[in-house]
Amino acid sequence: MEVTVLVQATDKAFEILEKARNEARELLYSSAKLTSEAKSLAEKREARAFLSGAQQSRLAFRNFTITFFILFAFWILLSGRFDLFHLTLGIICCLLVSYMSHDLLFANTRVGDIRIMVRRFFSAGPWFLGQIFSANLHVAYLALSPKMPIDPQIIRFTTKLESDISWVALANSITLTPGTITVDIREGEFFVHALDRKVAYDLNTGEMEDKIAHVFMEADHVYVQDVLDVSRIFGALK
Amino acid sequence: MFDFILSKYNYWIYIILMMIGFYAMIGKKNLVKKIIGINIFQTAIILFFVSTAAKRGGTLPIVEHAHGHGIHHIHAASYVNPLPHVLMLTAIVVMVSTLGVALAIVIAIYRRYNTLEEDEILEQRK
Amino acid sequence: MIAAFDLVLLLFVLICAIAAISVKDLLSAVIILGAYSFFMCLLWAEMGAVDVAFTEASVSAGIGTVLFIAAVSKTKRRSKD
Amino acid sequence: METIESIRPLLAVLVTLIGALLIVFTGERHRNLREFWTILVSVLKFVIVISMVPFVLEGRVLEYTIITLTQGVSLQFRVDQFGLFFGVLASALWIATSIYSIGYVRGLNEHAQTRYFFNFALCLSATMGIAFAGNLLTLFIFYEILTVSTYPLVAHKETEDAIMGGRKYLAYTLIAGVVILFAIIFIYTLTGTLDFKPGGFLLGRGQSTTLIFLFALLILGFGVKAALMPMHEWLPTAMVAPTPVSALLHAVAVVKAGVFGCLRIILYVFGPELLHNLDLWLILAYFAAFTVIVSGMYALAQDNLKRRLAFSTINNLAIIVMGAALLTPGAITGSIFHMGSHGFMKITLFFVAGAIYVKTHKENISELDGLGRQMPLTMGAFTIGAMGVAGTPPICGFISKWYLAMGCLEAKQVIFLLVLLISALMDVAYFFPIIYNSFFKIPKEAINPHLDEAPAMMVVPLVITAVISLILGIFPNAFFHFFNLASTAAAKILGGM
Amino acid sequence: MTRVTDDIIIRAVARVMIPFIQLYALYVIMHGHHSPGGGFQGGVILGASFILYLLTHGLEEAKIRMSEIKAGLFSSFGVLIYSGIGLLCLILGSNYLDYGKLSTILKVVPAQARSLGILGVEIGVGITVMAVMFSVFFDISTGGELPEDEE
Amino acid sequence: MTPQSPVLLVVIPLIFAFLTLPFGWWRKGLCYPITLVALSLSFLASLHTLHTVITTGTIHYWLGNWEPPWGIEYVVDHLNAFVLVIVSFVSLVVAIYSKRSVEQELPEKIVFFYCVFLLQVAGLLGIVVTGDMFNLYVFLEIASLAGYALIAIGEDGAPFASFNYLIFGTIGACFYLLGVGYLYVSTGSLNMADLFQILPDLYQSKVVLVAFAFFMVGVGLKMALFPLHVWLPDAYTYAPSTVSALLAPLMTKVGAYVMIRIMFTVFKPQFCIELIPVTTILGWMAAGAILFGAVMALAQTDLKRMLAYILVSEVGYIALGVGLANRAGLTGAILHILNDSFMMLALFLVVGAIMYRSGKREISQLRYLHRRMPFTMAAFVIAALSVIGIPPTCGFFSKWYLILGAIDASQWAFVAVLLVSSLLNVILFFRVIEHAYLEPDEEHAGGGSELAITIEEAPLSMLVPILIATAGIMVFGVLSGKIISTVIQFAVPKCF
Amino acid sequence: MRVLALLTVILTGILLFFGTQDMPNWADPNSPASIHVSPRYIEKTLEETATPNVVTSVLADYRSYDTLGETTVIFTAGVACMLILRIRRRRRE
Repeated sequence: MEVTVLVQATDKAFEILEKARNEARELLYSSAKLTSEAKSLAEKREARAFLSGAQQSRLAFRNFTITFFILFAFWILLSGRFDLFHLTLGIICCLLVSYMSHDLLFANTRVGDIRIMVRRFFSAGPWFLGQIFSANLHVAYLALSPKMPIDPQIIRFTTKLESDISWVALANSITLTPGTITVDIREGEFFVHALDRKVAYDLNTGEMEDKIAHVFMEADHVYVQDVLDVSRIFGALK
Repeated sequence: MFDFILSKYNYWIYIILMMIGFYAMIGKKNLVKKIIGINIFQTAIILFFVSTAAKRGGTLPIVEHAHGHGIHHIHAASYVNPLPHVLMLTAIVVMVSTLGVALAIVIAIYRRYNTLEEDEILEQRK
Repeated sequence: MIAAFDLVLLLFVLICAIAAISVKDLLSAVIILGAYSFFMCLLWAEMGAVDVAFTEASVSAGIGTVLFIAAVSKTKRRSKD
Repeated sequence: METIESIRPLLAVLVTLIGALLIVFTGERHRNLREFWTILVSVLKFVIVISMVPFVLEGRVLEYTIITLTQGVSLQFRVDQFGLFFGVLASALWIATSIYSIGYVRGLNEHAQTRYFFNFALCLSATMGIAFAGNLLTLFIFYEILTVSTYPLVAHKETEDAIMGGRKYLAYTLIAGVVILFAIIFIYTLTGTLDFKPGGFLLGRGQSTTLIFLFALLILGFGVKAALMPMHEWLPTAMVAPTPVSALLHAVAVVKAGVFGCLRIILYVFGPELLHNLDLWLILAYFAAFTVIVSGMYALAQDNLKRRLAFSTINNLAIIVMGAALLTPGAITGSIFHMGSHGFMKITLFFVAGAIYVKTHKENISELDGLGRQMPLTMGAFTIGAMGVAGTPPICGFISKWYLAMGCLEAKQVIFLLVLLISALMDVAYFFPIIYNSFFKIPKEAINPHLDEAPAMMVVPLVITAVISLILGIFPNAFFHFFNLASTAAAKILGGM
Repeated sequence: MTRVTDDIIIRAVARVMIPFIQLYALYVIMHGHHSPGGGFQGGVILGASFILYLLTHGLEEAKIRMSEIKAGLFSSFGVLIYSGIGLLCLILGSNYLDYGKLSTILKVVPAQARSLGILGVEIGVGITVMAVMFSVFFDISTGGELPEDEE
Repeated sequence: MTPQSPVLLVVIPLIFAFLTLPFGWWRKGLCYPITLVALSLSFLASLHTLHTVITTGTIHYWLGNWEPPWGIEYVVDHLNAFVLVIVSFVSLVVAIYSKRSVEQELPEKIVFFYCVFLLQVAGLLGIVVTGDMFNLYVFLEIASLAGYALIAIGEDGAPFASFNYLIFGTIGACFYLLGVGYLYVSTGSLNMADLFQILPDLYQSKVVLVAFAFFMVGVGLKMALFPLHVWLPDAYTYAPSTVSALLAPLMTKVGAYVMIRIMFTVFKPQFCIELIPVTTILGWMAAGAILFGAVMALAQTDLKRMLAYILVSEVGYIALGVGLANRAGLTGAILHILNDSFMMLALFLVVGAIMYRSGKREISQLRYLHRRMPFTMAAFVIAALSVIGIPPTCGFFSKWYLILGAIDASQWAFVAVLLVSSLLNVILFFRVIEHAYLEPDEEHAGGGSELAITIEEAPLSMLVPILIATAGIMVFGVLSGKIISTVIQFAVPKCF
Repeated sequence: MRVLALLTVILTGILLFFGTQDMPNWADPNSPASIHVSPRYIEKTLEETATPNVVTSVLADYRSYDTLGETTVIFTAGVACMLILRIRRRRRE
């Protein structure tokens, strides 16, 4: 008897909680939605005004062609048929997809010279592998030592990286390295869960961040000249 | 007897699956659970159909190009039966369509009664 | 060997089915249903019905689950049975 | 027997149907036009029906098949002597009734007059269909139409009583309809045909128990409308209807249709020979005789004039059935002729009741004292009608009763003769006081001593019907060749034996 | 379900993946003749790519790419292709959906015409399925409530 | 050269349904004419089909030009063609009617409504015309899905009613699919004619028996036969009036058609009569349906709900005719498919019109209606008389054949049920008619109120379909002999 | 209610079990399903439709009408969802 009462009470409590939570969430959502959507739209508008006319279409065309070639390579990989018919189909499909989502692949990344980026990516590869390897060893040591000297903590830092694609690259690299996991990114602020203090220190040196910045051509700020007419941007900014 | 079981046990498991789905459809009170039941029931039927297509020693029903002389050497027995597969593709489509419509109706119900429990809805309707 | 694989898959499917209808949290039930569909599609692929398996994987385990989650998040998550 | 393909029977049915539609579409706004349609149609119909009389008297049969309904059974009209007799009767009385209705409805300023006239026309259309039906199914179809179209008339007043009366009417007649339907289908499965044939077509088909069962069902079914005794309950209740409707119910359409149906069953489906073989005729006759006596007693006990007339009707209808059941030439002639004579007499009586109601709003017999002085024409007509019903010469009731009595003797059944006589005595007993009181008794409260008749539209028809019943008593073949039709019909039926 | 996710990782990854998913979907449609797959599976995947975009980028942005009205039009367009091909065969003087008759206008042997007919039909199926999957998800996740100023 | 009309009559509504969305997006007002055009074309095609069938016999149409057991085949015989004409005509009438009622009830959903409406009709036609078991399932699902959606947009309780319908409908469809599966396992074929050839050797097989049982239950669910009718009353009560008017006459009838098709042209009649006593069971279920429907209808105060229960009872008549399993009974059943379609059409259209004009549907609220809507109520009375079985309305004739069949089969209990049910119907309908026509005395004292209540007849686009349906009731009654001799007698399987 | 449901389910199950007794053995290459209609699809698909994937050729050619129906089912589902759910929010006056 009492048990059932208890159960009912809990159920009720749950319901109430749920309701409250839903309401709160609704409220939050609506506000968050408004602000974030408004913000992103505003940014977009700004960007459009920023790069008006020929600039924009040049950029779009460039994105389009790059996307097309990447996709076509992918198609050939998938298809494995090289007769005229299937290749034509492939070209049509790739054109279609490029048309549909050419702005996705390179959206709000400041597109640097893709060749440089690719080269740097591959050259940074071994370093990452080394990092991962050493981190592996460390974690293995932590796990195998009888005392298990772990000291879990969440660290927070603000990155200097600017584009979201590089944020994601950083976050994934952190996660990929054993011992650390990126929990969340908020407005350039990283929340990382680390297994012990040493790992956290390693992270805090910012070496990885630098590497990523290098790969995405953010550290050297040369990309602006690569792509855009600087004087015009400055003029617009003024 | 053992042979019998061995050759039929598949069917029995499908039947049990069907019955689980069927029970969820008519015995459960939550509407989403009922839809889950529909899903299970239909998948079990599809499983039954697909298993009728199976042939011992049969491979995927994709006929290889055997250049020049290939066409005459195709033996039906070496490929599994494609017809049930075709039928079941249609059945899966039907399944997902039903699912979509059912969920839409569920949302419409929730909009009105603010609950998904059958008994509560019935009480409100009185 | 194959028969054993078959049997194991069938067992999984059964367990998932029973779990899906008996779990009280609808979101979990839906996820379990996704797993059920996935095992099902393995089973079919194993029987040579690749097309059907492919469809099932994309439909039931993919879109179906997404639709379910959308609906559940739009309504109530807890169920009484 | 010569058969002529002729569209006339169909026209006779259709003309009223079209009239009904015209009435509806004319509606409440143009009353005079609407009433004009009613009268025009009734006269037209009468002309069409009368135009068939010469052919039929020569022994020919007019036939018209509309459409095949099912294998071996068509929607078919066939006009023989008996049918034509009923047709002439109904169409002739309709003229009187429609004129009278106009007076009655206007006199009382009734509601829903369009509905009233519409249903009236529909009713007559159905009656005509019944009269000319060539087979059982056609008969049944029109029979059901009649039932349904009469219902709004019965419930016309829309009071609690009227609605109850309507329900009762509907319940009785539709249950009867279901019973008949069953029997008809059964007969169809037995024989594969449903066409009427003088002398019956069931002879030699089916086992005797089945046939007895069927006969019982059919008589039960049609007996409801003919108000044979255990099934008569609806008729007095239906008296809540407006008087012309009661007149229609009792003298023209409904109950006559019931009796007509009974006679068709007895004479044209089963036939004398089969009934003799199965010994059914005697049972039926006893059954009818029972009704005669009991309904007479009931009639004596009524104070409401229309109710008394109702029981009198039951009484007379039972006499008709009894006559037909005796299966002798005289009895059949008498009973067919009695249908006609009773029609004219009883409609007169009802018209009188209606006229009294319109004028004085009195319904009970005890209130009629001294009315004869106020409404001499009306009460005079009543006297003729009442005496006719009792069988006084030279009114037409005498002739029919005479032939019936002859029939009893031919059948060597004195007991039925006795029943006839007793019923005549009862007629006298329940009508004579009314006549006496209205003319000679001094009323308790003062009433208008001057001449003050009902509207002419009402008085004229009732006088005419009274006069006709008088004339028919003297010249049975006047106007309509009623007697000829009846006797040739009887001859043909028994000739088919 | 349809608001913008806060999670930057998911958004970015989705953005990178969507073109590939779409291409894969088209591949599945086009190569239905030779490998498992076909219009239906491809269409589902294509639809899923749009759903993914909707989930990660929110309603407003997704509408630029694929709105519910577009989805409706696409869905009828796809089936129209299918039934139109059938009708074309009928107009060419054969039975409904008899692709063999298409050889008269495609100038190939009937078997090849049938193959091309299958391809055309699969494309139709793909378009419809894609559009419908998107629109069903759209309706369910938004509860069908359209913004006010939409016509 | 085979005639193309069998496929066109399905494909035309389909294509127009697909066109409805773009056109409706462009101009909302176009949907209604598009629907009308599609359904009229479809109706013409079905008439042409019927004509061809009558003059040249059964049509075999190979879709995609593949010969039958491999491809899908359309087989149109007398039974098919007859039902096709009914379905396309009834839906055309409902489409004409729908304009005002949809504009009033669902102003925001006109485009989608007409699209689904056309799909529904195409689904029903597709079920009827096909000669392939699985193709039937596909079209069954089209019709069902469209039906769920159409019902769900009704008034307050509609979504829940529709959900229940969905559950039962899906069970029905799944059972049907299982039946197909079982038959496929034991024969390897999906074509009805092919199955008819193969099956007799397998009648002893348990697989076939179970398949048959599942077909029966599945179809029974779809046609709402008595113990399986639970979804029906709610669904048809809450659905929008146009939808009730479309589904009530057609959905159950098409179910009945499928039942006849499976029992007598996929399986041999002797299988369902002698080998297993299906027809007997069906007969008793039908008898139960007739009585139960009528009695439940008596208990209702809501007019539309009452009609829904009457529909249950009417389905019983058809099933009873099938259950009698003799020539007259089956003739009655097939004739009743026609008659009942028109009766239910007229009744539901009338209720829709009443609701459109006055918003009322409780029986006790119908007072004065015969003055406000004289033609509508006249139509109601005629339809009511037909349901009761008063000649010369068409309802009488199907009852005639049913009773004939019952007597032929010496099933006296069924005869009694048929007779009693028509009495129950009398009570049912005259209760309504009394309320609508007869008013308490005091309210019209003096008869002066005749013109006080103005006529508010339903708009012409609603009135004309009502009158068409009513005219149909009368005309089919008179022409029943003709219909039977030209179509139905060939539709009844040869061996009876 | 629940007991009734269980009873129904068990009854149906028993019926289905009953049916399996006469079923061809699992994966039997000589079952009727494998020898009656389907062999032609496999043997003739290249010759008649030039499509190696038999499932595709059956789906979109031999039984293409079914597939049209299937696509229509999908389309119906889409429109049905729109029909059921779409309500335009009232414009604020």
